[in-house]
Amino acid sequence: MTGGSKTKTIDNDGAAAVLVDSVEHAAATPEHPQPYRELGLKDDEYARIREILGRRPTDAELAMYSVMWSEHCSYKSSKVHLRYFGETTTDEMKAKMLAGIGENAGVVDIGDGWAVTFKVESHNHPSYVEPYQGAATGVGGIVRDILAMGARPVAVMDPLRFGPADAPDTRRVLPGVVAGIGGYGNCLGLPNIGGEVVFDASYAGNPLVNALCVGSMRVEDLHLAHASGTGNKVILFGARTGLDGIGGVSVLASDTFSGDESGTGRKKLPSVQVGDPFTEKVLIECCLELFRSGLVVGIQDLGGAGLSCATSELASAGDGGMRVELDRVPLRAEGMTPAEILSSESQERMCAVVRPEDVDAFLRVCAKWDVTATVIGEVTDTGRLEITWHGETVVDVPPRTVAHEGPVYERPVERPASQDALVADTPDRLARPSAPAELRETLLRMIASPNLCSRRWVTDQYDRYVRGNTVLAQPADSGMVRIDEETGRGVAVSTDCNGRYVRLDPYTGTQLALAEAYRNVAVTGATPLAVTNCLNFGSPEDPGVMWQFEQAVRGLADGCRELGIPVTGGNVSFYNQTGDTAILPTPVVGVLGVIDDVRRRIPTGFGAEAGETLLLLGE
Amino acid sequence: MARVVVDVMPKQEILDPQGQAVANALPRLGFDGVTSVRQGKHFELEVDDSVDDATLAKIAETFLANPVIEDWVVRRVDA
Amino acid sequence: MARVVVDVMPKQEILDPQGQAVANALPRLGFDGVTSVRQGKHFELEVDDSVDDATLAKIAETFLANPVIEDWVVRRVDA
Amino acid sequence: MTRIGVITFPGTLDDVDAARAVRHAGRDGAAEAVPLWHADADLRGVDAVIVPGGFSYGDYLRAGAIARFAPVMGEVVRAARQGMPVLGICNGFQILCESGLLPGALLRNAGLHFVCRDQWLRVENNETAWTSRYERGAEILVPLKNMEGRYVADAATLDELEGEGRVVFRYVVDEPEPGQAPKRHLGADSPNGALRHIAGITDPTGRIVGLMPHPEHAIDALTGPSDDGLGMFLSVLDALVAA
Ligand SMILES: Nc1ncnc2c1ncn2[C@@H]1O[C@H](COP(=O)(O)OP(=O)(O)O)[C@@H](O)[C@H]1O
Repeated sequence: MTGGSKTKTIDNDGAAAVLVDSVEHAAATPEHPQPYRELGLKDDEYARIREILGRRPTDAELAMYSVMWSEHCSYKSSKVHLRYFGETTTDEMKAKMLAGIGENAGVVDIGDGWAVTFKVESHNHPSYVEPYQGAATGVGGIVRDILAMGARPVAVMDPLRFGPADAPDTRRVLPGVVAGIGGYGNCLGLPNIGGEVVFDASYAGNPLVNALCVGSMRVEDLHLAHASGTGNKVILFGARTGLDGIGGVSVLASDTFSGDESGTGRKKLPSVQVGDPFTEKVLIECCLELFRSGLVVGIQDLGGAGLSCATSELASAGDGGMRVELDRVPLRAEGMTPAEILSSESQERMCAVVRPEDVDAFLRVCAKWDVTATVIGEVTDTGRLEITWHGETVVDVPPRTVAHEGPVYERPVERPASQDALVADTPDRLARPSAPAELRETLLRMIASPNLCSRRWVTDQYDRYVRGNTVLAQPADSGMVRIDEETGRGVAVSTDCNGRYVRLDPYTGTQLALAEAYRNVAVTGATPLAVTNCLNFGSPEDPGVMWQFEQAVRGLADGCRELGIPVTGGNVSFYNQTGDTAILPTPVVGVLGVIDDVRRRIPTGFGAEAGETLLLLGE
Repeated sequence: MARVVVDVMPKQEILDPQGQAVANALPRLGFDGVTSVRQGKHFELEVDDSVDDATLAKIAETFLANPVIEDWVVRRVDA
Repeated sequence: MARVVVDVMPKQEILDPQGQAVANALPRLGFDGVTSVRQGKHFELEVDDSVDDATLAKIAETFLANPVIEDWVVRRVDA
Repeated sequence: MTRIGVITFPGTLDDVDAARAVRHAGRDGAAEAVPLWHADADLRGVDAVIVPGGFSYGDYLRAGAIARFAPVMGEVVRAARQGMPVLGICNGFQILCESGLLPGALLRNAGLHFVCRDQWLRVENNETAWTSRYERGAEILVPLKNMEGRYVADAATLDELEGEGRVVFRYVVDEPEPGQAPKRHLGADSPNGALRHIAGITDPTGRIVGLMPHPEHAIDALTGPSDDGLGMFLSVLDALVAA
């Protein structure tokens, strides 16, 4: 530490000495310079943290705020627009919605006492850096989201976008992404029931890897992430916490900021995480047994922002506060600092709130599945999130200020001047095939084109049969899984988006995506019920991109109101661009429908029997 | 002609689920005393004498290993 | 405490498509002169001094390798 | 009632499907699927055992390498040696090979990718405990889905298997004449490079069978490509009732 301030050295179980910046120490050293800009916080954001705390944050607090106030976790640029979803959802649309925006994933009632939860999430950037692991951990993350609702994950889908099929980098990215999605999903035993593969030059340096998961549960088993009941225990279970996936926070321990020779001085930690699907599979079965045994009061998965996110969200959704002893967290690496432990995005971890009298039973279930589980803290009535490290308090914050009261931006929105020219440039000027030979040539070119050719190279790498409930998968318009084996009740899901339409007219283009997914569900015989989305856009700091985003959200919300089905959740991914060039705006829309008996599904294709009549509906 | 060995290992700070699975299984099989296991890849290459060390390093770095998550070592061995 | 390395390779007569895929890709990436590649596994173990060579051989033979398809070599290295 | 055990290891996936297949085969209450847990050295008095598919222990070292040492497998090996019918499907086949109940080994698919597809198989031997309901030479359509499905053994072992009629299933692979289209549409090329296109084998008694494809995923045309796989589960019920 610079500035001549004194820091305390604490021996971490005989491991390397770690410098600890306690709350007490922070209060005593207000002038101590902190690398908040390197962590992505703006001057005014840092000032607000100081104002909230009435002092400078500790290293650990700074790590928490910086990750939780990032665009990815705080939705600071999109929040003002996403409100429109809530404003346009009528009571009638909400009738079947058991959980909506704001929860880990939306939940809808599909009848007969069954509830279904589903959500899409992006893992775009990590999949560009390390395609296999990036895509694999994308699947792992969305599956834990679904699990945290109390549901058994029952199917996955993967809407993908890549650069041109013949670009050298696509040869690196695509096979890795597909192998990663398959490697993780197959090993979890989740049938892959659909997805998309789209090629466009705009995705060359920025592929989109979106992953969707569907889960099912009995209505009464719905678990929401909250920590309530003073005295209840907080249990961290699953994989150990390591140094991978820490990303930016390593600057807190970097040479520059721990000038002290004894500092751990980590140079550059890999921001990539490695997935362990076997551990996740066991974690799923363990969680489901814990739910069945009634041992869970609240539960939260650890995804982006790791423990920072799990503890602050659990605490702020509860009725009190939370105290955590961070030194109890089982670690995989030596000498980790509190900031690193709080920010680690090590995969395959969950955090549960458990009644004290149930702790033993909880730990027994974990032991049966060989899952490491540790009581790391308890629910308090202080209204504060307090985190200690070997007895020193390193975090003492109002949890809502971390989890929910982050900055909100009203970014400038402006329709790009170039939009008119783009729209005016219609396909009318393109030559049209007229002679039969030309038609033939055009048709052949089309069916051989990467965007229209068979997807078998991809889908053959995904297990679509596991669990024996898959009724429709490739090449059907929607995936369909049976939820109830007795009655045949099931759900159908489709995801769609044509980014070129959205680029031309973000409002109508997004409605077209919704309409396509809705139709794809409807043609299987299912009744559409709910919508999720993954809004992949360029930089929110570009007013033209923000215009696309605003229009897309409005288009989707208005379309949903028209169709009478609610948006139950979603995900925003900004900064998808190469240099200054944004990707095609890609609001992937997922629609879920219910069918009361999957035996009455309507398979894709016609011509099964002679004499069928072909009808064209619509204009 | 030369024989070259390239060992590619997950970086220390990176999770190694394979090594962990082996380490956890050994005591169950009655083998005690193994305190840690890491698992990586082992390549054996036959190369022309024209291939120099710099090229071998490049092959390891850009192709056999993914330096984001893996370390590598190249070793020439007697054929 | 000792460091032990175990290398496990597919037997010569067994087809090694992974090694072959690497060998085929190298010329495409502009690396010439690599005439053959075989790919196997590399394990690094930390073992107590109580673990003798016979035990290590048994670990390799019965567990780390499947002798139906693989050969193995155990090597102690300086820590 | 016939009791058929279905083992669950950590990482097993197709245990629910195998149990469902047993229930389908024993519709009239003739059979019950009994869950067996990897950590219990106890077969709970079952009459036959299915080692189902999945990724036991993540298949991290080698498919089946860790599972073969589970306490329950000791009992399976003991019972199998005394004549109990045992079926290994996919990961179960790999485990039976690793534990020495069946010869050979399963390596990564020659194409290096996970392969999931509907695959035609030819029934080469209908005298095992698990295949008596089929006609010899019949072709059945079942899903194949695995990463390590390439069956290998040394030439002597292969010759022995062939000579004793112990190849139970072979992938139906069309190697078309030049200029001619393959006869069948689905899975007509070799799915994984298995030697002599071997998809499944049996021990000398015909009671232990292992195969890579998934008959338990082909018991109902609603959720599989056919119901051709049901025959295997009906066969074993016949064998047990006759015994
Ligand atoms: N990435 C993917 N993962 C899983 N299934 C996919 C993927 N891409 C395409 N599919 C499936 O392949 C089939 C054909 O896809 P596509 O050609 O995009 O169909 P359509 O144009 O009719 O939407 C569909 O069933 C779709 O769900």
